[in-house]
Amino acid sequence: MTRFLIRRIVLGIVTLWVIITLVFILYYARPGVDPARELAGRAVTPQLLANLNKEYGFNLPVIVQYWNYLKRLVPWPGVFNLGISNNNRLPVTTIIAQAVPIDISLAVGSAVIWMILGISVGVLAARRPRSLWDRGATVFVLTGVSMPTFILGLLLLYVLYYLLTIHGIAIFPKPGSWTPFTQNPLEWAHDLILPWITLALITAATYSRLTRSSLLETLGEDYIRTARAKGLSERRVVYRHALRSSLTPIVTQFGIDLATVLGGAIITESIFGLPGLGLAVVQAIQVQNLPVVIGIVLVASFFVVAANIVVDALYAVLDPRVRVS
Amino acid sequence: MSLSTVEAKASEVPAEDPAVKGIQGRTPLQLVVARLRTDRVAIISIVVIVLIVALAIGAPLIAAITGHGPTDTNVDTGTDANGQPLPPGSAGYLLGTDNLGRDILVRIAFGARVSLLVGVLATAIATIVGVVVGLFAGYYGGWLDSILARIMDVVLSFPYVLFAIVLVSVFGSSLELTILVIAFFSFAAIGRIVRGQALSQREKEYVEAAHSLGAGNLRIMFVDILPNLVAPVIVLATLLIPTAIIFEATLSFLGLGIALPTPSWGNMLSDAEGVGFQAWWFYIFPMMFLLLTTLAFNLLGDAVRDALDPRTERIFAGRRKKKPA
Amino acid sequence: MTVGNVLARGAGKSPRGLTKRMGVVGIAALAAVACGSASTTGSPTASSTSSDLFNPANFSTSTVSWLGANQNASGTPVMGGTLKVEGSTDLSAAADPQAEYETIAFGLERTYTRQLVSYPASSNFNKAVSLAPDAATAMPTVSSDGLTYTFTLRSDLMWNTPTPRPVTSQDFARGILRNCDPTLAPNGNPGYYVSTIQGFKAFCTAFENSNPAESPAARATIINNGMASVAGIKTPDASTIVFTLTQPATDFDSILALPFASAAPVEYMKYTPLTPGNTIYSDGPYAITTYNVGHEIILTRNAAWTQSSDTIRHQYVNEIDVKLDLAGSAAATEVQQDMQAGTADLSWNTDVPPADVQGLETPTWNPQLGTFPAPGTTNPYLVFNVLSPNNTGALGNVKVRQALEYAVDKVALGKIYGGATLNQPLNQVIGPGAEGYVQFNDYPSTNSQGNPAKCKSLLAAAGYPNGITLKDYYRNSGNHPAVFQEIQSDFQKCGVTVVGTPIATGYYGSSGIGVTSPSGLRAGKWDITEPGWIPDWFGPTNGRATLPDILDGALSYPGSDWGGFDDPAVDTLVNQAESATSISTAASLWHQADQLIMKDAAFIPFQTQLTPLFRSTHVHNAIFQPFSEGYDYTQIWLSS
Amino acid sequence: MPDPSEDGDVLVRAEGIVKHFPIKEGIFFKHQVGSVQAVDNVSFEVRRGETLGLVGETGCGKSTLARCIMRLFPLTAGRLTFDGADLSTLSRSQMRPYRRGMQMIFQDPYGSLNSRRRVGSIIGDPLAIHKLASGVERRKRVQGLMEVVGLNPEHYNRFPAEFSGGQRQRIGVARALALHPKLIVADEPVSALDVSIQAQIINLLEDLQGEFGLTYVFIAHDLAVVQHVSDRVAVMYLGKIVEVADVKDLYATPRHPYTNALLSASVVADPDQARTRDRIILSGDVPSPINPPSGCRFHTRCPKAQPICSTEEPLLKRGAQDPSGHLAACHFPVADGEKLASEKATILHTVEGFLAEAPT
Repeated sequence: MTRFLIRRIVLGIVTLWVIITLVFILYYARPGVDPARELAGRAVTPQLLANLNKEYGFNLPVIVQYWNYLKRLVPWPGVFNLGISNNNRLPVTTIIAQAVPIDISLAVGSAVIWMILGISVGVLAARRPRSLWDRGATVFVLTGVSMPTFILGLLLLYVLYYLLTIHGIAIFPKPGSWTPFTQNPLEWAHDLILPWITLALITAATYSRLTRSSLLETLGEDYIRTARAKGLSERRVVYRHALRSSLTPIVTQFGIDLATVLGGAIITESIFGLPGLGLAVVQAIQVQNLPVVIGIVLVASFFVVAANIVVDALYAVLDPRVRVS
Repeated sequence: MSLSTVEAKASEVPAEDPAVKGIQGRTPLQLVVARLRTDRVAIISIVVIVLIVALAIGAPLIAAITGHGPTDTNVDTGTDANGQPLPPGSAGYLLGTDNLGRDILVRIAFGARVSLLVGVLATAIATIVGVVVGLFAGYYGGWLDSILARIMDVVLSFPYVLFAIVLVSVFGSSLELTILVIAFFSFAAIGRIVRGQALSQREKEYVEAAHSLGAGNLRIMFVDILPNLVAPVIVLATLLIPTAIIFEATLSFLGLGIALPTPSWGNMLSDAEGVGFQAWWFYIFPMMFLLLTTLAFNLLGDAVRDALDPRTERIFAGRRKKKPA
Repeated sequence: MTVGNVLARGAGKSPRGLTKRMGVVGIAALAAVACGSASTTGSPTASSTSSDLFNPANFSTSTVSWLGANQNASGTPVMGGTLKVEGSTDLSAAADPQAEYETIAFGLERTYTRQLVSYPASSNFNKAVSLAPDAATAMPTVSSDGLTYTFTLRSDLMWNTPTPRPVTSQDFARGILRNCDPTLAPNGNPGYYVSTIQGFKAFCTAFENSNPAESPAARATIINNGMASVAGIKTPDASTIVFTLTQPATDFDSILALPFASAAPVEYMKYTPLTPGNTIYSDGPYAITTYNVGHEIILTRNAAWTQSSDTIRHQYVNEIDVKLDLAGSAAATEVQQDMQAGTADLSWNTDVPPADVQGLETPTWNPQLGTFPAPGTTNPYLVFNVLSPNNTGALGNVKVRQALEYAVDKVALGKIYGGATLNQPLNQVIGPGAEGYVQFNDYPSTNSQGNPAKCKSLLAAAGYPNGITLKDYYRNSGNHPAVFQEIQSDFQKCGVTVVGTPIATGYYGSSGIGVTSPSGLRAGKWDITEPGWIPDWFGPTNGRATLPDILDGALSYPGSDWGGFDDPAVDTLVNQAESATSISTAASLWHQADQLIMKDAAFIPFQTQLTPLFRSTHVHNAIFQPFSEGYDYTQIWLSS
Repeated sequence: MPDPSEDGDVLVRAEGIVKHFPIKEGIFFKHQVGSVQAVDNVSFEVRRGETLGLVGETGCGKSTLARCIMRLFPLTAGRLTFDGADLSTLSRSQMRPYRRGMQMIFQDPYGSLNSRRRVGSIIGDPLAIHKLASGVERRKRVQGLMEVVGLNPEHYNRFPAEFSGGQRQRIGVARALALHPKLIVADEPVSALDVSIQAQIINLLEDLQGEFGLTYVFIAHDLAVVQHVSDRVAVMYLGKIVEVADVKDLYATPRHPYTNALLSASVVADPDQARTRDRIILSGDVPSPINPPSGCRFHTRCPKAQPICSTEEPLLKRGAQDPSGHLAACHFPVADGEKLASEKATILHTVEGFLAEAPT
């Protein structure tokens, strides 16, 4: 198990390193790129370029720049440094720290909804394969899979916010509303309800599909037949025995999805104006604010890579066969 | 024993299994087609797809009939005094106009070209690359497999929407780049499946048989193993098309996909967002077409999967969702 | 090329239009109101014709009823309350008066900075652009040769330092010298002082080359030395400051009224500029007490300020809250709805969104809406890269450029910005209300909708019967993509293919279209582009802030002469205008330059715009300040 | 050791063939921690026109040895000559011309035929690979081959799934015949088939041998089948050939205790013989080829084992009373008429077997 974990962690670090290097090449070492020029802002003077090159070391050999770039990413207090936003000179870490609570709120709320929704639809479908329930579930799944996030988000905004509001029924908050949980939990939930629904509906489809197929497979196994033969109620068989053991693939998917949202739900945040990592990165890209873009890309990648490791570890705990391979 | 007895024996042989006669002459393809023909959902999906293809092909015709080119701005006649879009039905604009007075119907028709082109081409590239990479990794194994599988793992654990945005922001948006970016983030999904299948296929005796006949590695990979992977690859590819279409629409929606003024359903919605919900027609029609297309492809993909081999479901249930959150 | 050259004449000055309010709005009901006035009392050269509705010279409260209606100035001012301002963007330079260079910042800076002279608050446009003493006791004493300006400071100006202390003439000198600190956002502001004040150029060059980012102490030494050594800025005592100019400048007062010339306390020498958390000290009626970068700025009453010390500003509201973080493309809608609901009072940076146009046309909302002129603003405009080698150097051929002048449908472009009520076609560089404005049109077309046939025939006559292909760099946000597509469509009708490249707004002006030498333009990465220009100040002496920056070929790179246009005749006229001793002479020289440029067709102007502003019903005494293109926060009082 | 004087008639000569499969381990950088010694220092020869049977329990290395002969993978050590050419170290592409001379028939008639390809193209594969025929010519030859092996040539365009097991094995045979090889290695060609079909295939192979002058290496674990088809038989145990002899000698007078045990376990058609013969029940499992017993590999299970058996490896040699060509690798060969009393040995060697296996 330790070996397995070490292996996964080192692979994760390699993945991060690849991403970090790609980002470096894209932004600092790509042929024709002139980072000082992009940093210089609106009035470029040769002197300013020279100063910037000196200050940021853009005139050093690429390999030295790369080394300096890597050095400050060592996760150690006092060393770790994502730089300063070109926009407002805030440390990028501060910008990220301000945005992350929004992503956590988004992730937690929507994850609860998509897990409950996804798994229950999947169970319904699996318990009566080829029934009306199952067909309904299939429609749900296929619609969810076919629905681009921004369409669902815009539709929800149009119908539940815009149409209702212009008819004087202002139930749902306007886009851009955000209340910290610590300030008012009810307001917090109220402000996030539409983004949660958007993320959850889109994501739940995958879980229904996973639950259905996984549960169907488990229900066909011998020990379930034994359980049935023992005279256990169907409820008990499904919920206590089968469901538990068919959750393994769901756990895997869950970890990755959660990490993706934590790293910034780009579309959802853009549509609902939530100042999380996703919106921050889109805005930073629009104004070519490189330190922020790079910082968020790295953080988001870290979430995904870390989630992959956790998921693999969990998987190995749940299913010992994995360790062998 | 003489040759005559061999012949005599040969004539007896079919008697070993009389049932064999029943499926004579039906190739796997014929079987799939036959099964699809009985699937109502598949037929409807195909009809929808054919209609959208017809719309795409007939786009210049629609432009000619309406007299509105896809990029002709008609701000003078196509918008009201304040420069706002006209609703459906006004002044010869069947589905209304956009913020530059362009005919939404014409732009949707030309947008279908982009969607289909991106969907099909990106999928084709991803499939070819994925198959080649997966085959090489799975067939050769060893260090080549380690490297290729690792690369695919890294690509799959990228926060891909984020990375796509970064890539496009660095290189500038264009149709070609959009297709390449989508293909890049999709090939690993196919590659991984193909690798897994190739890993198991290469242990089969027929591979050894081919080897013993003197077949080279390339011949074994592409003549012997590849036909055995066609079913999962076809299904995955069919399901990748709508994913690629959504991906393109998402990039375009963020202003990072198809370059203006070429219409794409995604950048039409992006334009719509700049106008506001009161121009509902500017939202609803591109949404409708986008959703219809992705749904049709997903339904068809599911049907093809069932027709090819119902048992493959497990593979796709766990397939990575390629949809931005 | 030396740095001194680079800085000459405000070369690097940023078009404020890059971040200003750029509207998509239309208020049809307003169309009929503005006609009838033919007053010519304003700018001496301003012409007024019946079609010249957007000329501020034609505006006055007595004839344009909505100006007064929107102002809501009746009643006795109420003290107290919180003025809530909402928007979607932060300041760009940590509220530092020497670094901020955006209209939104200019508006806010009025609450916590004071200048030697400033603009009074008035709903009469001509009054609002005429300077009055602010930190100085009176307008300056100017020597007979026009080269020496002497100001006497008020004695009752105080800094809100922990122990309040008077603002001194040294503080003003320090403030002006800080403009050359290269650590500050590299804007063009030093240029105004470099080109006018004696000895400033050498100081600036040395400062630029010093790279003082490394230590605040080094910066303090440089500035202290400058205060002693720059010949053109002398502070004989704490309340006197004397400027000596290199040549006469009729607009020197206007240059000193810019926030860049605000006083800077000695505390600013202790820190690295632009670092979040630096205290910004106030000598105005309000002080920044909370600055949550990216989210919120809260200003509260400055206890060290007294009404008796300030003839321009007031301190009616207790607090000004600026919310900066409304996000997404729906931000404008949100702000508008909040103002309509009364939960916000003013918009920070967003426009009245088109979604609400219909609602606004009803009488209920009309009193809360005003539209205001932005004189001399030309936003956007099309500039040709005259050095481009593409199409065998076609754009270097004046005949080709003249042909393309006929291609653009200016009415259609106006519609992108909200239609005819807010936009009037413009056919010259200097817009109505700016110094040297005289209406003329060298390339007329019916209703200003363009003449593709004429364009085509002229193009053929110039040797391009099969058209040309042009590369267009356009910004990727706001109305810019729509403008690009309209231009593309218009040019297509003339047989010209336009291929666009979107450029991230943040680096449009630097590595986008900005080049550091003519060779950059000769590389031909772009042929046409659509920047915008807003002069840094308005009024009868803003020629320097308009035309030279856009199209003076004598300027060194980088500059805002994006397209590399260079006509020695124009340069001579500009030099003469800048050093003219009388305003009327200067105005006529500017006009001549304008005519030359249009003859050369270096530039396709599109339109003159009005700025639409909305306010909540609580807002009283909403007085438009042309300088910041917004309501003057220091005049507003709130009803509950 | 084979007698070099008989060389002229030898088609395949294997000398000291070794095939070890490495076992690799490691978190990131794999290093070899051991190896599966599937075939270890095996020498034998196959004479032209004969059928050499190869028997042994599952996992004894017969199939690996077959693949060594076919050179389907590189040899760890040893020298392999085929028709006078040294194939031991040839690369994959260098091997290609020799493959025309040697072909293989596989055990699994399902797995060895590519289910996604048509029968015609499967049988035509060798012709295509070696560029011997294409188009109509290929089709003609394939259909000819189909006739030869007793398939209906009209079924040219069918998929393997449309045939029964026996028919499929005929397809495999036709494919092997396509190049007119000298040698056919048949790896348990009938073990996956019904008994009734087995006979048809064996008869077919025998007929073809006569017709085309083929040499067979015939692998099976069924001693009766081997006895029926083979001219000579080699017995394998744990990667070694322990005994090789003409078929009659081997079945009449098995010298190696393992051969005795195998024969005693096989189903014997003659009930009298069955009654009179003792069954030797071997104790324990086959030891792991990863860590094979020292000395004689069979000593852990051998009823006749002595201390020397665990220290010294017996050579394959002819017994004094045996005809030339009857070789056995045993320190204590079974004498004519000797009965192997198994009971005592069973207990003893179970313990030893346990000890031998423990370290793995």
